[in-house]
Amino acid sequence: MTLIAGPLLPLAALVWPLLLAGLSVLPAVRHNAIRLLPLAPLPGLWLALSGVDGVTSAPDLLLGVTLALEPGGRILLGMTAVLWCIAGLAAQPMARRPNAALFAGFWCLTLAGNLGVFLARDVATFYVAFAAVSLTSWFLIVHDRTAEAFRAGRVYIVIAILGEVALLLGLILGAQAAGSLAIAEVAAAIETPAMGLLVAGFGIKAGLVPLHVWLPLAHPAAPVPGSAVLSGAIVKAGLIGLLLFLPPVSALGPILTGLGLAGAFGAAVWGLTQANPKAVLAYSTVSQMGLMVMLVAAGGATREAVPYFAMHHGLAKGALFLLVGVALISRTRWQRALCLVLGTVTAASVAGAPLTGGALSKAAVKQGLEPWASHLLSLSSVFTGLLLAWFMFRLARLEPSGTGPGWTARFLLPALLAALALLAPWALWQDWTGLEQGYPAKADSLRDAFWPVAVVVVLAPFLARWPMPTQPPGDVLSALVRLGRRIASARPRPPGKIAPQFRLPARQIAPSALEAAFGRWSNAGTVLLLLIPLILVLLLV
Amino acid sequence: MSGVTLYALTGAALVGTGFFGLIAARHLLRRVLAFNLIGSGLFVYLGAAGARGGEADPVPQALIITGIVVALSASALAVGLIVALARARGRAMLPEEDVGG
Amino acid sequence: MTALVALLALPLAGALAAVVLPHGAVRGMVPALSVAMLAATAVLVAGLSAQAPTRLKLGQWPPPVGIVLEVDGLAAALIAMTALVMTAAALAALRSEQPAAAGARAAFGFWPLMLLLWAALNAVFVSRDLFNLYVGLELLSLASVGLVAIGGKPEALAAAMRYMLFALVGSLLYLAGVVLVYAAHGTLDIGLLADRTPAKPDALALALMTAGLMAKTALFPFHVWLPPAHGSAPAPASAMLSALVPKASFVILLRLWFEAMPDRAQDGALVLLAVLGTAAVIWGSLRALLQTRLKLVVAYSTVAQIGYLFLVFPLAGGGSAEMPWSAGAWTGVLFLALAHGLAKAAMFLAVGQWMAVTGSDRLDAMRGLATAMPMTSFAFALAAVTLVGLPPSGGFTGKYLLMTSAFAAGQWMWALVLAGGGLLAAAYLYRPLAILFARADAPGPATLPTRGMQAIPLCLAGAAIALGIASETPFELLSIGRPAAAEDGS
Amino acid sequence: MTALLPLLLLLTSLVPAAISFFLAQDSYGLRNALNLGGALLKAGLIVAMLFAVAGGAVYETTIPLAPGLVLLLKIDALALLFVSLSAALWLLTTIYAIAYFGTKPQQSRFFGFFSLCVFATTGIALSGSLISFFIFFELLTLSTWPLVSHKQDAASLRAARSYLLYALPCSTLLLVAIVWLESATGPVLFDETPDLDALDRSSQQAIFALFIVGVGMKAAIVPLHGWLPSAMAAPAPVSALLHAVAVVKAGAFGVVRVVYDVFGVARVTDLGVGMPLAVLASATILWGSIRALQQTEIKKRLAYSTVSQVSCIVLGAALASPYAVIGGLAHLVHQGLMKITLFFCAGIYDERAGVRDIAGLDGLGWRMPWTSACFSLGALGMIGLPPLAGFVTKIYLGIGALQAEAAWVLAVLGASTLLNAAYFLPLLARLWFREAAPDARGDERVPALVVPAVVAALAALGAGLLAASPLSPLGWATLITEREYLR
Repeated sequence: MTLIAGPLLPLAALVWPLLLAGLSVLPAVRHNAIRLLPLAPLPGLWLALSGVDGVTSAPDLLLGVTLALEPGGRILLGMTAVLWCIAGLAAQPMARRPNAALFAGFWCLTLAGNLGVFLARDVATFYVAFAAVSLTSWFLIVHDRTAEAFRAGRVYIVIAILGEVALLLGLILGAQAAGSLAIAEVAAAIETPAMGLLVAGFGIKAGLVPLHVWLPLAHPAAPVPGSAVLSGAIVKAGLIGLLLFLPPVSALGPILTGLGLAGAFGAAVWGLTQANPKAVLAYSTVSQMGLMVMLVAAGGATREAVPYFAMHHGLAKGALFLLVGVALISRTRWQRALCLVLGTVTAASVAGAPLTGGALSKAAVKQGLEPWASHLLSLSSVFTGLLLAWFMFRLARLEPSGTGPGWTARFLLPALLAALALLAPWALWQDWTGLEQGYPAKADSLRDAFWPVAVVVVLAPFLARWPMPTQPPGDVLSALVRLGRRIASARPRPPGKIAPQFRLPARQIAPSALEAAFGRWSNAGTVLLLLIPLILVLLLV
Repeated sequence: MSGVTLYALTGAALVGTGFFGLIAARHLLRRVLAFNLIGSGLFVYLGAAGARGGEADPVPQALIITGIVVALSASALAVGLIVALARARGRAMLPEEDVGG
Repeated sequence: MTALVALLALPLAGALAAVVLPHGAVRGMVPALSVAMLAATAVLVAGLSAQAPTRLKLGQWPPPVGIVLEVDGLAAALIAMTALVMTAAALAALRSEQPAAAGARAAFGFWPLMLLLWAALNAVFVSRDLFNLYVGLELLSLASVGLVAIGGKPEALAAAMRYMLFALVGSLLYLAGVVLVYAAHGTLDIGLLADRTPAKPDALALALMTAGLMAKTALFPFHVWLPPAHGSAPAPASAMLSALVPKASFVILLRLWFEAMPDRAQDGALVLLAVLGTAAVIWGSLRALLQTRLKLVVAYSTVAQIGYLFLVFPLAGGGSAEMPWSAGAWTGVLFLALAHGLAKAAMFLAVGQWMAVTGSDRLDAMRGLATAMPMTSFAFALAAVTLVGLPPSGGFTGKYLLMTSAFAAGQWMWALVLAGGGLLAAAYLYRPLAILFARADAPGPATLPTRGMQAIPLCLAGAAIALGIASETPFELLSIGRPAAAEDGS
Repeated sequence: MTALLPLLLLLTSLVPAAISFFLAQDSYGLRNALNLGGALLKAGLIVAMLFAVAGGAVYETTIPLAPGLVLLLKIDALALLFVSLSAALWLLTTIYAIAYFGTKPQQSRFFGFFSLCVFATTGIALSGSLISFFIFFELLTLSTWPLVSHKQDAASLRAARSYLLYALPCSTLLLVAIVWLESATGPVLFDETPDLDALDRSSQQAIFALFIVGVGMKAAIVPLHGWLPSAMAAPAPVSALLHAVAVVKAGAFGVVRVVYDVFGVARVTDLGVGMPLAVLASATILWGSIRALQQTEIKKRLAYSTVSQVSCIVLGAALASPYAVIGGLAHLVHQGLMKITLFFCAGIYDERAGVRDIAGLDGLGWRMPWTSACFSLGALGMIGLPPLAGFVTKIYLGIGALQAEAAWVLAVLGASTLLNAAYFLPLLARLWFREAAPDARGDERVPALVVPAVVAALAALGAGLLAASPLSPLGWATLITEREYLR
């Protein structure tokens, strides 16, 4: 009986963060636990970069753990690892905040789950990882212990658990249909109802409309590094789920397309009503994830390229969130200027400005997309651009709250992420599209990428001049919040009658008067004498 | 009507009377007397039963004598009890039957 | 053989000696006598061969003239149970000062009456002659009445008198039946009656004897004399009366219906007996629920438990004889009788000790006694387990056998009676138990009985449990000389 | 020797019980040594047997009572699953109880009846025949009563009374069922399914119903669950015993025996009684959770959660498809581990912090980190969150439900997960995220209380993490199912 077969590295990539999580509760480590965070994703990063390949299986763990990595997973794994690593660095200033150890511990747990969803190749492991990433991230959200953090956390946990249940039931149905726990077979055998449950589970995580309601609350509520990983990496768990399980041709395809588009545009519009730049970013995430869901549903080469698209979005979104954190401590004009420049560049990339990583990722997914869809994609770039322009305005107006040492160091982190977002797509272009390196620089692709930006540049001043009315984050939420409140605070009710009281109606049945009548000898004697003929008769018949 | 039948009928009559007294009477002493009546009636009947076929059957005699002894001792104990009860309660009756009269 | 004689002669001689000897000497004699009786019982049971019951023709006279004593499994088992209960009661009476405290007459009367009772019981168990049984029965009644009256209190005297009336009439009815039988068949030996040529008066005779024995067994509705009698006797006496005396008349009923005149047993009559038994179970239990004096609770539970015994008639008698289930019913009911005897004696002895401590047998006076006297309380609990019929206990084995045969016979209503009766028993025994084990609000009593004293009821209750745990030996014992009417067809 | 093993297993609990009764209150050392020794010895015996039985060995002892009343003790895989659970938890609970009672009065009585309970449970596990099962089942009923009423205050006595009030009628019905059955088939042994064709269909169904009522009461199946929450008046170790080691487990185990060894899957399906039972179990699962949601007392809430959790085992048995069986059997162990953790912790909160109500948990997490961590693990496991033991069961039950073509069960599982989350997560939130009341106290200075909780929690975690390994509860359940029920 082999304990572990295949390469050890994938398993190590998951176990290492867990070890660090365990380590961070030790009294000796507790006070410097935050220092461990950058180290946690390193094995995962190494796994993504190194060519380590093949299937790892640990038959004794869970229901038999199987881990493997194919291109889509690898690129997302790499992005996730990088983002977590840099976010971990960005989290260093939190070291002296209260409950740092708790934050570190759950950070590592979430990370392990997040890496796990990309590696898992059996249903049980995938479910474990998915549950880990979605439930433990609750601690990242509520870490600041503010009222709105708790509110967001409550909404999040309720919806997340609903998602878990849907996911579990879907996986069970799938596993039963496939007669196996291997994801590949489940994906091949799964039927539409089960897939519907899975889509619900994944959609919640991926912020798919209308399951996204938690996201605009939760992402801003978390500390900046938390928001970065939530919005950049963790949402991708839902995406990989769709990529793994959604059959190439599914009855759900049109629905997903519709919901995705609704999210892509609706969230972009609603985001314009947000004052808090982090909330704006959150809505941009909803919008971007909507796009990706739509692309997954489109299938074919587009679907193949979605990881490539997601990688860029993750890096860029991480950069923007970290940038908000930096802007909060930027006091000098230079610092603020640098922030705005970096923000604009990254935003432009997300909007798909020519020659940026964003443009490449959009170009990559556009091939194999029907014309109407690719036009919609370009149109969505306009909305994204406007939303991010609005984000830049809000960022520019952001009042620096605290100061912190090492502004430069902290500025370099989003800068690094932004650079990766801009350049990494170039590096991977040929592997992922099979087109020659020069393609993005071609005239028509430039034009294709340019006109949305142009429109944005034209419209942005109007947006700045006449902003949309401000709205609180969270749109279709109030009903859910009430539900969440009710569930979270079980009102005391008078306990029902537990045990019936013990009352035999003996007093009615066995009155002493009757007993006394029996007791009177004359009666008893008469009965006795009457009994004789009775018995006699019975004996003779 | 042979003597045997006469014996038997007498016995039956005694038993009947005895049972009536035993049930009707409330004074305990009467009941003891009724009890003895029944006993005597049974013994008479038994004696008659022993006289089947002319020749004397020893067994009934033995039984009757034993029975009389037993009945005597029973009566003795009963009377003793009645006396004790009468001393304790003032009347030779069972409490539940001691109503008025 | 000698053992059998000893079992009859020793207690008689002891009774006479107890009358003449001074009190101290009697107190010395009783334990020795008990030991001797136990030894004799052991010899008797050991000597009982599985094939044939031991028979003893007095003076070598053959019946019908001579009198036959016969020890079958049933007799042996009951004799053994009697020996155990009697010994325990005797020890308890020796150690407790209760009889002496009740006055000179009590101290004087207790031992002779007790030994007389013992002799009478053994005589009834082994006699095979209807008239002999009558004598034994009468002796039994007189001794019991004496034991009830021994307290000397007015209610005790009244109770004794009431008991006396039932007993006398009962034995008279029985005697009437005997006379009829003799008139019809010229013999009273059960063995000879079994293969007699049926005659007309048989039915009347059986009816008379049954009615009389019902009155003596305190079957509902003739139970009313029992609770006051057992309730007002001194505890050791109550133990004997409740555990043993009803069994004697019940044994005679068995002998009549299963050995002497099984051919007479008509289903209607058998069902009537069982119906009265059912009524006894229900009524006795309900009454027990209402009592506020512990002794009365226990006494009424005897009324209920006697009811079970009469379920044997439709299951093992008459038309259902020679059926595969009748053996089970027969043995089961005897298990119930034995278990009830042991458990009930244990209960009364425990109650006696509590009364000695608290000075009353009111239920509320017993609050929290379990802390002060854990052993007796535990004994009471074990006895309750047997009476309720929970495993592992003799009561359970008996119920199981009876219920199985009831279902097998398709007469499931008797099984329900057994089940429901168990629940009722649990209900009325729960109250004393809950009170015993409740927290004592007053400090525990100053003087407690010695551990040895407390151990007596525990031993009896333990025996009742052991009867269920090691039920194979008693089962085999009981199947020795089982009447053909209760033999399974296979 | 092998014939003696079952007896030895019984004696390891019986002897400490018997001696404990006669020990004076102040002979702590001897009493503790006795009970611990017994528990350790038993655990050792079981570990020694595990591999032999996994290899197919079967130990058997027969004690004839009356004809038709044969006390048959048999250690097969299923028996060993249950007995090893109860033995392991007995060891933990003994340690816990010794620390819990410290120098409180009437310990001889407590430990006596406590070991007696475990003795009865072991007997139930080892019973190879219906009648021996019933004998030990009743013994359990009786030996539990003094434990429930241990505190001797009004509440405890009421609780104990309601316990008997439920237990005795139900066990009477159980006896009726057994007698009815055996009067037709003769003594029923578990290893060959009896032939019930002597009985007509409707009486077979009636007997099944009687059986379910009889054993279901101990498994706290609605509407026979009322005694369990009120039994919370008992001390914490007793609750642990009731909920994890002995009583409800015996009930669930009984259901398994009845369905698989008395009637057999084929007959249950043929009689069409499996699905009604499944429905009943599902109703219990939901009702228990809903009632739990309404409780404000920690132990009450846990009690109702037991009501709902134990029915998962029943559900598995009722569905009677391979995966459902495995899931149910595994849950027998999983639920035990998780629930005993929770009760240990609840007891610690009560003892060390004087906290009984949920409201009192505010901020305790940081004052009592170990306890609260264990409590959280147990709660999350109950919700069925991976990788704790609970989720394994859910997956297997779900697949099993589909195998049995009862897809509606999935909805039940989902709903129960949500309800579990709804009544457990607020507790965790209070523990970790509320501010403690200014006058709040609480410490963990008694390691003997905390260590058992930690061990149990880790076991619950391990049972999930290593589910696929052959010696895990799941692996063992699979072994049983393959060996016994898929023949």
